[in-house]
Amino acid sequence: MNTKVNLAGIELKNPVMTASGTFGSGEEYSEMIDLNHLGAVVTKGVANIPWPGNPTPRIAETHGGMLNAIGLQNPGMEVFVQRDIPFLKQYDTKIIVNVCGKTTEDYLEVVERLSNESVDMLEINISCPNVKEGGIAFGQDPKAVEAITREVKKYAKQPVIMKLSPNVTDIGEMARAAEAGGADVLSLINTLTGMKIDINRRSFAVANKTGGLSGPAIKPIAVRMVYQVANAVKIPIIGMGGIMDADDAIEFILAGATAVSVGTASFRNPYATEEVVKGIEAYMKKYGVDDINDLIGAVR
Amino acid sequence: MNTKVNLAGIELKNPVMTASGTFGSGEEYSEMIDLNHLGAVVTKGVANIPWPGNPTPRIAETHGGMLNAIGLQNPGMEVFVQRDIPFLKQYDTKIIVNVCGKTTEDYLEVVERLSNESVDMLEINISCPNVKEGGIAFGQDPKAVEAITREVKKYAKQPVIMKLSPNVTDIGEMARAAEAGGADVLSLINTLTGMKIDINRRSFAVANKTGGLSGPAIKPIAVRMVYQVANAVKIPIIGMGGIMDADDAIEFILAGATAVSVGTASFRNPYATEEVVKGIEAYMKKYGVDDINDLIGAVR
Amino acid sequence: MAKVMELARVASQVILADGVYSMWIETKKIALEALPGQFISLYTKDNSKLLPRPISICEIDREKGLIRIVYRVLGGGTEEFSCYKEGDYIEILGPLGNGFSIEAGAAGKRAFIIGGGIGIPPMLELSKHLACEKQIILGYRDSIFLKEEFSPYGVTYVATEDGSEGTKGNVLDAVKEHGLSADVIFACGPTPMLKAIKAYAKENGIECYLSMEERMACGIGACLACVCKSSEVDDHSKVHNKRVCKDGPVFQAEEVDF
Amino acid sequence: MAKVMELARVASQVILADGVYSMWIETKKIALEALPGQFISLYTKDNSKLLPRPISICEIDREKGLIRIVYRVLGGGTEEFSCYKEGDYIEILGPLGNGFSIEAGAAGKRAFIIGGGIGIPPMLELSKHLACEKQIILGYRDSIFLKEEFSPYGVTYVATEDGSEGTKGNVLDAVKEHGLSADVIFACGPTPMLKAIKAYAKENGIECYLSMEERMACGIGACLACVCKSSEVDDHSKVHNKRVCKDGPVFQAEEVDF
Ligand SMILES: Cc1cc2nc3c(=O)[nH]c(=O)nc-3n(C[C@H](O)[C@H](O)[C@H](O)COP(=O)(O)OP(=O)(O)OC[C@H]3O[C@@H](n4cnc5c(N)ncnc54)[C@H](O)[C@@H]3O)c2cc1C
Ligand SMILES: Cc1cc2nc3c(=O)[nH]c(=O)nc-3n(C[C@H](O)[C@H](O)[C@H](O)COP(=O)(O)OP(=O)(O)OC[C@H]3O[C@@H](n4cnc5c(N)ncnc54)[C@H](O)[C@@H]3O)c2cc1C
Ligand SMILES: Cc1cc2nc3c(=O)[nH]c(=O)nc-3n(C[C@H](O)[C@H](O)[C@H](O)COP(=O)(O)O)c2cc1C
Ligand SMILES: Cc1cc2nc3c(=O)[nH]c(=O)nc-3n(C[C@H](O)[C@H](O)[C@H](O)COP(=O)(O)O)c2cc1C
Ligand code: FES
Ligand code: FES
Repeated sequence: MNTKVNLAGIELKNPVMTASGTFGSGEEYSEMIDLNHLGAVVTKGVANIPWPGNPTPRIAETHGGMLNAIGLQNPGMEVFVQRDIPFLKQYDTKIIVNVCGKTTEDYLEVVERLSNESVDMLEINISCPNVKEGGIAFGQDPKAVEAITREVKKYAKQPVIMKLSPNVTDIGEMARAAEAGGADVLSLINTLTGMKIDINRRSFAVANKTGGLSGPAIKPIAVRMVYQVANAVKIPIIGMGGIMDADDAIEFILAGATAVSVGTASFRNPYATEEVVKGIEAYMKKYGVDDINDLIGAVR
Repeated sequence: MNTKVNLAGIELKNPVMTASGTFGSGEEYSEMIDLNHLGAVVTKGVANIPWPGNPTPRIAETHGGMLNAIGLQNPGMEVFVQRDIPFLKQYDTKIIVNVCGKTTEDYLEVVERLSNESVDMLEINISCPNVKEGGIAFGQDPKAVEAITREVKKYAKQPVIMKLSPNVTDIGEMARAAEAGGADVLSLINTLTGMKIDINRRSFAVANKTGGLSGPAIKPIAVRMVYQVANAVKIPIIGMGGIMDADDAIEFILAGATAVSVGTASFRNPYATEEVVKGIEAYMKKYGVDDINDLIGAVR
Repeated sequence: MAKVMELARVASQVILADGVYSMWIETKKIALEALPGQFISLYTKDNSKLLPRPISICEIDREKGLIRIVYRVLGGGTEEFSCYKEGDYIEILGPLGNGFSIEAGAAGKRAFIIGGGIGIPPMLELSKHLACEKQIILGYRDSIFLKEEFSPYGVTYVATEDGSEGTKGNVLDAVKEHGLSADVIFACGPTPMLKAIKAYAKENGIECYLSMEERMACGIGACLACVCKSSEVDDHSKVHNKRVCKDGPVFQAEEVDF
Repeated sequence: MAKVMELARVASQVILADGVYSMWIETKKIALEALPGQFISLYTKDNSKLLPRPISICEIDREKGLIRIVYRVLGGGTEEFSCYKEGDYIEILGPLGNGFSIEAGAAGKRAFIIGGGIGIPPMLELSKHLACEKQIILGYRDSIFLKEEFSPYGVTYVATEDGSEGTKGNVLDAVKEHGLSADVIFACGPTPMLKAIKAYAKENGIECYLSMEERMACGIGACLACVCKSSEVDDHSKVHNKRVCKDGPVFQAEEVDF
């Protein structure tokens, strides 16, 4: 039974990765699960300098989901390179660094800094709805998507994943723009912009007013977008948005995703990522699927 | 205690209405609730001629929501005028007719046919994601939104509500376009385009492949859009999307909605609409709010 | 026949066969009004699931104010119900749909009462109400349930897919094997079975009533989710789409276009 | 101290005061490792709620493998927990956070152990572990709970907002009224109380430990939801944001920037 998948020349032992921002750089979860079992660890967004993030409360629960407005708090690339990469290198899994920035130059600085580090791929977050300059401005305009992709590709030594925003009229258009700019892989979806109001205090539930909606509530939107993008581009897709278990992961794969990321699920169940890996194998066994690649985009 | 709200000169006894397509023309639910208690009944979409709708399965359950691809099955305006308007006239509630069409002419035909009927307002659905021509093409382009609004306003004798699609990059832009076209009121949100795949049968869960996502799962997106639109236009807003109880309704009102529509909730609880009316009154009592209009847009 | 939503008490629950449960529910109003062939909507406590689970009424005890349902665990909703014990509460809406025509099975007639798999339960209450001669034909995939409970009401024939009991094959194979005939058919079961029964009834010129299934949202006729293709123009939308929840679930075979 | 997720059995549950519940939970591993001041995450059965409910450990019975929590019903999650009975199962993750420094309350010292409202429970287990002289000061809005259970460990003072018992006012009013003094303070409660205690400790040059609260998602330090402003640069992100779930919930008062 083959569970290996290939993303732009990088072979993952299985298609299961962590969704950026939900798994830190893996250290905290490594107490509870074996990172060696994951296809890849995708880190929290890394910027050129430390970012303090937003005021609290940063999160709020919603029906079947959650809002977050962490605001990309991160220690910046130097600490990341010195502390987090060596930590992740201990494990037999791929390292994908999520990159954030306020300006094109910010992104390029991080991409350059990482170019000679042991990083397998870069995921460029142009879709964070929680910081004014945190990418979403890039991610909602096809010309900007193409332009930043092209710039990043000039500097990147590793394959480049462009992470798309679902807060758009036509995700297919954004996907084609990224592909035209030279993206090797696409990942989708980032969170949907949402809001919750506390009616008793008559105030916003997260200090930032709006936050990004994630969790199983958004899965149908994410599956639809993965399906739509799979029909729009030729490059591989990493699917995410509300994956709670292996069944959800398989749904994304059947819709056209080559790999999947598990995010919010880890908050509900810290073992979720590992369980998805096992569950995919069980599904393949049950239905006699020899190669996971046969499932990718199998429902059309 | 005043619960009356005013929508473009039409006074509703309370801000609670039914969401189009979830309540038929009221007959079925009238067995279980008293339509006299509702601010308004918004009917299922009415076209110029009968529409057969989509093949089954037309719906699928999702986490905290549902997908529907009914495809706007409806008996057409003649049957509607002869059967459903007289039925609704028996009640002391406002009648809002939801209008659908494939071309601008279709919409105008219905609007004209209704111009001398006892209908209080028209809600123009330019945002149905489930039929190719069912409006969403109009609803995702600001120029088209403005143009169709302007046309409808030429023919309409009643105040016109434009119902906006959430499947857009910038809902504020669409709202401003509708306002520029002369819309009297806006209603939002319609459903978000989603998809569900049955991994055991490896097929789409709804025959139409995609369906519209509704229910509490989408509430944070809807609240955010209502807030955003309230900041973008001066005309009143009817808020909807996942309202399950009075607390949810108040959340929309605090975000800027003058009235609210209860949709999917009626499937979970046929008494939902009436309970929302009572619950809003209880909230006002608890917090000593004398006039519901003081709550509209009160969180900023 | 007013529909009501009730928070009803579970009176008892037992398992009948692998994955098949039988639950008696105390209802104030639904039991008083329910007819054979009608169904109820059940709602989960898990709020992540919004839609009703439609389940046929298997038996009605008007005096004690009880209804019985028999259901198979299929997904998360029925799984949740299967964990309920006496004294638990469950939200139900009913009675829903039209039910079978009792007059069609008047004394003097000879009827087939056909149930396939999880379509068997509603035929039990129906069997009690029909005055005619009843030939009861039950089709199972493998494990048998409810069979003995039908015996008081007529001769009971069984068909199993694997041949482990009765006729190997489907319900129509059993009809053939035993050389049965009838003036009227009442049937509930999987769509392929209903389609075959419709063809059989037409061929033999037999009056025929079929109970249909479709995904539902409102369960009361308002949302147009649960339509089936109908040969006549429907009353509601005038487009050959009858609503299973309101115009059905029981249709005359000729009404339905498979 | 490995964290684990367990499907744990509810050993008992009683109501202590209006809306305040006490639950003993059987855990295989968490009881063995837990320290005073640590907390656990509880998960609802209702799948529409995804996030953990962090609740402090109130007592630990290592031998019997039990932990106790005392909580107030606030919203849907705690409401669900309050319905559990002996024999029900609940998913929990723990032990989480750092806990109080036992050494800081070594023999010979004189401590204030201060709990405010639903911040009182974790102080009970702590009281058992500190070797120092313990002056226990409990602040309530109105109804009193857990008070007697503190008596074995030290002199107990009470403050109530409405003055219905003990000092009318807050915990620091009680300190003043009774003319108390201490070398070290351990406190848990609402933020305004903690802020006031920090100021009091600074004024009087007293060593002070505060247990903080914040909304949480992961509960283990990975998501950066639960930060509080810290005076020093934090270890994780180097931006003056310490994680309540991992670097806390207990902080030295000087670490925290209110
Ligand atoms: C009129 C009617 C009467 C029925 N009577 C019985 C009965 O007596 N005993 C019995 O075991 N089953 C009966 N069914 C089927 C029963 O409704 C489904 O098995 C049940 O809804 C599955 O729910 P779930 O949560 O376990 O499955 P899931 O697959 O998790 O359900 C997901 C959604 O699909 C719907 N759904 C799934 N299967 C069906 C189906 N076959 N028909 C309609 N909706 C479905 C569910 O209601 C739910 O909304 C009947 C269906 C209808 C329409
Ligand atoms: C470290 C720590 C220890 C705690 N110990 C206790 C305790 O021993 N006893 C007790 O009664 N309460 C304690 N709390 C508060 C408790 O977590 C909340 O009351 C509880 O989560 C409310 O959940 P709910 O579903 O009832 O409310 P809801 O308001 O419906 O919860 C919605 C969301 O907000 C979160 N939330 C709401 N209030 C709080 C809060 N005050 N702090 C953190 N998250 C919150 C919930 O966890 C959930 O994710 C503690 C909080 C923290 C952070
Ligand atoms: C708390 C939190 C923090 C996140 N931080 C990031 C981030 O730093 N960079 C990024 O690209 N996406 C970030 N995301 C988005 C997730 O990676 C993912 O795209 C989204 O949550 C949808 O997946 P899920 O529903 O499985 O969580 C974050 C999501 C959450 C919930
Ligand atoms: C079954 C169903 C049918 C619908 N039909 C229509 C329709 O005919 N016209 C329309 O404008 N909106 C239609 N809608 C959208 C709703 O009116 C509403 O905008 C949406 O469902 C969000 O609200 P809710 O989450 O409360 O259901 C339909 C929704 C559902 C679930
Ligand atoms: S389920 Fe709504 S019409 Fe039948
Ligand atoms: S809750 Fe995730 S870091 Fe504390």
